[in-house]
Amino acid sequence: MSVMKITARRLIATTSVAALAASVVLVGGMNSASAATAKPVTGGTLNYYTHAEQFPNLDPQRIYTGRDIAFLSSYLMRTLVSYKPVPGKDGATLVADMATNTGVPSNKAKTWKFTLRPGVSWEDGKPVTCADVKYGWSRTFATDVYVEGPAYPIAWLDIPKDKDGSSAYKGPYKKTGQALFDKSINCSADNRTITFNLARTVPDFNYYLTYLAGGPVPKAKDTGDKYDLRPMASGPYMIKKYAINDEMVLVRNPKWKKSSDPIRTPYPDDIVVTFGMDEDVRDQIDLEDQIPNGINMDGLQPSNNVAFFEDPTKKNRRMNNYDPYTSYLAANNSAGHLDCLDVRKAVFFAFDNQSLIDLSGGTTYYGEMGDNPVKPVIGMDYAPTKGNIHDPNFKIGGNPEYAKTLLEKAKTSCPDAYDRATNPAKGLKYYRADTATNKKAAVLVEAALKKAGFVIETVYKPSGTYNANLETYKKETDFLSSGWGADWANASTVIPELWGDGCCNYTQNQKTPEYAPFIKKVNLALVELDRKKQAKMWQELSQYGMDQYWYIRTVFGKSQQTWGSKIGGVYYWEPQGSFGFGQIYIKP
Amino acid sequence: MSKFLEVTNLNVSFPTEDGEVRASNEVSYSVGLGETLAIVGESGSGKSVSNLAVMGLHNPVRTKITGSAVLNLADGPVDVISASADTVRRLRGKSMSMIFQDPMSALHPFFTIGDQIAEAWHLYNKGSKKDGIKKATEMLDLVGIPDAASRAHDYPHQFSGGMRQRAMIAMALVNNPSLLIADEPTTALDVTVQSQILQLLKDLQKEFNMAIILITHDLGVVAEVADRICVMYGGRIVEDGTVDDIFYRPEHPYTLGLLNSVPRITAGESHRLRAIPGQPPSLISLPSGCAFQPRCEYSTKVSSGACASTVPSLSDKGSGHLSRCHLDAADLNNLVKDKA
Amino acid sequence: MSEVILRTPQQIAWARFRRNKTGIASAIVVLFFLFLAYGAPLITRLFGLSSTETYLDGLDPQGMPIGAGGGISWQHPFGLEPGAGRDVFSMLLYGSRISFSVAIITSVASIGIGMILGITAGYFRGRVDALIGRFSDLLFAFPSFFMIIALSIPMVERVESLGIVRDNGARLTVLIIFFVFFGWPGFARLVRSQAMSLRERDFIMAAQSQGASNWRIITKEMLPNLWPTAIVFLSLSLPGYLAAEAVFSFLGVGINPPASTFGLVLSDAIKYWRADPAYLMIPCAMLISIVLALNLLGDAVRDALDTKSE
Amino acid sequence: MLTFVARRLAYTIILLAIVSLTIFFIFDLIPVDPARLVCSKQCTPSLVEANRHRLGLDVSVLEQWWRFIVGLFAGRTFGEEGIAITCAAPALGYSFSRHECVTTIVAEAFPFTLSLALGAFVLWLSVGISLGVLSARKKGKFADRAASVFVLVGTSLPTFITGILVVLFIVLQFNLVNPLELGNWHNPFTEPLGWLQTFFFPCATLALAYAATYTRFTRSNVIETSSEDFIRTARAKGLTEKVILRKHTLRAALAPIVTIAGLDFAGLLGGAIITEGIFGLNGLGRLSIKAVTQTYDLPIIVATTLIASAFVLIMNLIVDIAYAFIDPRVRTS
Repeated sequence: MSVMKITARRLIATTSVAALAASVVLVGGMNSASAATAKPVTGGTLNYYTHAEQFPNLDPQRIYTGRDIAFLSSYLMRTLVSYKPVPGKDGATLVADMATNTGVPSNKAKTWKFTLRPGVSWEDGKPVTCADVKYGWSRTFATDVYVEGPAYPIAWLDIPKDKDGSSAYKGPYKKTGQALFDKSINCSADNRTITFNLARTVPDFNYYLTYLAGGPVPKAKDTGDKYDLRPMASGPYMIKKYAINDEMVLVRNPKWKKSSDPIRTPYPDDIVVTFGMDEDVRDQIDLEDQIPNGINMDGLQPSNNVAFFEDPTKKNRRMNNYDPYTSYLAANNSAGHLDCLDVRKAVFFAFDNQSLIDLSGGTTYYGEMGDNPVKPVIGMDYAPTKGNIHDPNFKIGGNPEYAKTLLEKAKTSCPDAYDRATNPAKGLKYYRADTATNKKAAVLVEAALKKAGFVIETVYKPSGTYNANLETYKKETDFLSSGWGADWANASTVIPELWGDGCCNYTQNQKTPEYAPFIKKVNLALVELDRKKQAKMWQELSQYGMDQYWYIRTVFGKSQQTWGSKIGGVYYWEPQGSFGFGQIYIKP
Repeated sequence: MSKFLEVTNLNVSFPTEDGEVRASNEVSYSVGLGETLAIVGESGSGKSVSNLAVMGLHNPVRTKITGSAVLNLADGPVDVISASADTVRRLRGKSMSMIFQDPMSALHPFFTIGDQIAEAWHLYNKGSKKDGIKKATEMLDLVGIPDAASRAHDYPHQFSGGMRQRAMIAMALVNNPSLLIADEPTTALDVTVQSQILQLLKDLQKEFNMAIILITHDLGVVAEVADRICVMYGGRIVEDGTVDDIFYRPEHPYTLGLLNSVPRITAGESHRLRAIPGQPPSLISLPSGCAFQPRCEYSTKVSSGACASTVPSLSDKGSGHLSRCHLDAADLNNLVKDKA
Repeated sequence: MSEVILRTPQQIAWARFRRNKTGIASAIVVLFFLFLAYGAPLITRLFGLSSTETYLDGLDPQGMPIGAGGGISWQHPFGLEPGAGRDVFSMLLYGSRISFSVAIITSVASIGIGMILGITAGYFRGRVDALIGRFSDLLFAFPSFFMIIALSIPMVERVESLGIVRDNGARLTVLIIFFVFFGWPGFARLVRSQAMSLRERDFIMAAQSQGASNWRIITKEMLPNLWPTAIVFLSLSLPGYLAAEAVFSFLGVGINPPASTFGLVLSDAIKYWRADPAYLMIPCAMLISIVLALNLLGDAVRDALDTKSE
Repeated sequence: MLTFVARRLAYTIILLAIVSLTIFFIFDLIPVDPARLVCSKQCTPSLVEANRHRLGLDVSVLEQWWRFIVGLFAGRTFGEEGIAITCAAPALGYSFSRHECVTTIVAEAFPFTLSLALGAFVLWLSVGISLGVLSARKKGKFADRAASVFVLVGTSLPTFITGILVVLFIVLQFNLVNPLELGNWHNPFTEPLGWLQTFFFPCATLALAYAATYTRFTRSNVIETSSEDFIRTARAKGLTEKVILRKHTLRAALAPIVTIAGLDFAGLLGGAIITEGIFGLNGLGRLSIKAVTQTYDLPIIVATTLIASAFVLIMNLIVDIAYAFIDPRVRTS
């Protein structure tokens, strides 16, 4: 029902949940719709429908979610480099898009060079130039205007930092430090070749260019804050109408030329996205195939999955895959909280994971217990860890007895933490957003932990302001649940972000003695040019953190997609964790 | 010759959860054109109820009415009790009219005085809206409202109490009815205004040659204007006679009691006001005998306890003076004298 | 002399109420629900149930209750909650206790405040009246429904920081404070107009002329004449506040788990309506029954006390 | 009459000023910092400060309020030079989460709310009054009993339950509406059928509870008025029952309904939160509730709250003036 509730279907409730690119390994026997062997047909109107009121963002420098990158880069905006639009492992291969190749690194991957393809143009017919790309990159630095979106350019480009850690360049509007920025990106005289000068070695730099944030924006058309409503198109379609809460209509972009675009195959004539669908209405459309030329952008509500996925007559209208995301529960390792390995372990073993997974739809649809913040779909950086869910004492329904023995140990090993965890006057605090799903999950968590002798209280925080207050909450709560997906197929976009000095370290582990050796190794891994060696390092780092029980629980999530009977060419685009939108067509 | 209105054996009762309220029992009276009949009694004696029945203003669902009330109209007699509701409605305003005790609440607060009078006129006369207002102004002028033409556009709340009653009278008389029932027309008014209104009624009666029924609890009001008086008690008429009959030769202990409770300045002699002891009877459970018996100081003087067991009949004690008492007039007079 | 039976207004009202069959029946139903609500701990113990226990054995691997009607059985007369597996019967019993408490406390408090301010305004008039009148004008102008939603969460934090009540206690306190804050002006206006007309009545004038203090006049002369109004208002506002509490907890303002109320259960149930319609219909039916019974009772009370309506 | 209107108008303006100022103070007290809310990537204290300036929160509440009032009449500019955004008068603020002037957003939402409110208003008034009159005339008879059952059901079914049941078991069950069209805006003048498709069920749901209340209210008012002396007078004049009912009884009995109906309607113009939410109508209610629960978009919250209050106050004024037209006692005293 559409009555005010957070749209997040999953526990992934934190800030930027990023996309993943990987040479993906499909785990288990999942049914994924294969790309149709029939010949695609041009024409028709393709409908999408979603419960969301709008796209989170359309401004390229703000977009950070896999599905939206997949959607918008397939239809609307081109990037220098793209993922290959094919199903399976091959989908994670980089291919040249606006650029003539996937980038030429030099100087130990501290300098990267790209050349623009001739004939690439904006919807107004003006050619896309190096200056446009440079201008696009500069917008990321206007952090006061563009609060969303990835921040890699700020970390990577060779521009000095201010005392508070922010870049000395303040973006194209304030123009503070413009000269510094101009030096870090150079355009050739013909405005076609672009050179990025980085502050450190970034071996996987070109993966970032699959992000729309690494793409061009024409300075003359930049409307600042309002660009999010009407970005300039460089792809095969352009925006005819975009009304929040209502619909988006895409029509063919007459200035787009197939000759300058090696990867896009625009079949439908029009694309209509209907926003703000009631979840029940949306699910009913799928269940009864009411809109044969329509695609559900969200997936079904968990309670409707069984009805759809266990009905053989619907087998050509669905797919179920591991998505790029890992859900996790971070323990607060700071003093006065869960600064005791035995207590953290006790919580880990006490958790009733089975009922929590069942609550969200069961292992078939929601996902299964993970042993790592890095997901197997990422490829070589994942290796199963030892301990945690592989510990003989681990029971998926919870092992309160073992948890009790661990607590007993904690009584002597860390009496303060033990007292906090078991004293009815104190007790552990679990902050969570006050969404309906969370409220239900809290019942299960509280019941399970109480069984093991914990004293726990769920502290509900308003979901609307939850993310904004996360910086405060993470210091006060004992647990914080969130989710994360790799930005591309390298754990460099996972481990430093979640456990190191990146964006989203909710473990509060920085002051623990275990942190110093960890971060030292992370920084070495980041600049390691030997990919295999780097992968080994990430694997060891995963094991290190899991041994500390920095995360009390990780779940490797799955996602489902459903669509109408006249839709053809659907496949799962693994790096984006979403449809491969560009090849979808309407069957006659 | 028959009189204009002849009410015969009228019974009005209201069935309620607690029992039947017998508000009017075997009531008979009559009034001729140019004549004023006063009906006197305490509240709850049945005087208004009977006349509302004549007007056909009782809710037919909640009221049981028997008997007859015949209007002797120019084109023949009509019994308003047995006639259809619509027939009676057509008589209202035209042949018979009524004015009420509280002129404030009896006038619709949202319409101008002129509109309300004109509305009544339009009902039985063809004419433009303007004609209606002209007629209303005429009537207001007639009932003595100064500057009638502009006051016709005023609302009831802008009138004083006396003027409202004048306006009510104007409205009641706009169609020149033959019978006007005035239900306590002066009770809510100041004493000085009271006599003005009564005088007005008298004057208008002459002009229109109407029959007037004046309902009141105030014997003082009656003396000035009435030709005949009916005294009611407990839903029955207990005495019926001319003004002189009632004032100088009362034949019912209740009438006596009423007269004793009215201050008389003209008498010139020392006169003690005396209230009637006790409470009026409940109309649901009337005493089995004479309704006044529980309060009557002479009931013990009647042999064999007839007062408590038998309802006395309304008998003619001579020359149309009727009374409903087991004592005859002479005995009563003696008893009164003894007491004095 | 025939005996005139004089009955007090209370006796008359009671006699009238007793004659009203619907009134009696609805009173019995209301009492029954009140018994269920306030006897919840006892009743659930008799059934061997708990409102916080998760009966996970009764759920299938997708978290749906096993068995017909959302897992209705002798053990769980109203079935199990999908997902978390709590016993719906105990949830609703405990939930109705919260709903009743909110409704009763709110009604009584807003009637109390409305009574005091209404009498003050109507009896003293002048500046006090103007002040109270303006203030209630101001309150009427606020979109109270939305303000409660927008402000309840920050208010909860404020209340918790006082350290007296926490968590659901604080949430309920805030909800009640808001209901009362926006609820009293309605009743105060009613009382004010009645107090103004009472003030002009002879018996009040008489008391004043005998030099009775204002306090005495208000408590001894006016209050007894205002209580029927209060009772009628109470009986009509109870179902209103009961439903209001449900609406707000439905919207996510108000109580949080592990406690549960109708609104909370319903907002959860609509997610499962296709797979488990009983989970939606049972709380719906129970809430409607309670409100219906309360409304019928309110009508009967009003009929008994209101001398105007026949 | 003129002085009456002028006095009421002045009072309304003063109340509007007080209410708006109160709203600014209330939302200022909330322990949520909107400047932090729009600060995620590389958030530093100086950035928070910059945001505060951009959002216009770096001045006192009084100043914020004054700027808002000025903006209402003169328009406003938000953000810094280079990417400044100008909102024309009447400017209600700028939403940085929706990238739109609040006035534009509100103007998009208002037709939904107005349609819903007006549709429901017409439905509940016509149903409520006619049923109320009917049952008053047929007091105690079958029609009256049937109406009283309707009243009971209407008052006992909370709107959110009726709404859910209507959506789940009528609208969805019978596929009454093209699902992609559900909740879409249709111009009632050019596409009346489409408009009905969108608004019939929400209006009916919303009207149900109101209609019940109005039935009860009308019934008791008509019964009470019928026993008034002036109705007896009208009857004594010889007027037919039809005229008495239409002209005399209803005029007096319905006068108080004008006040209540006006205020109820004004309340809905601020947004019917539940109904809009359940039926997916993008009206003011849904807008405001989403601004609170999802984005905490302060300019939208403040604007919608203010609009709702203004509707109540202005409608109060209209109702007072209308009442003065209906009841001469108010007008001339």
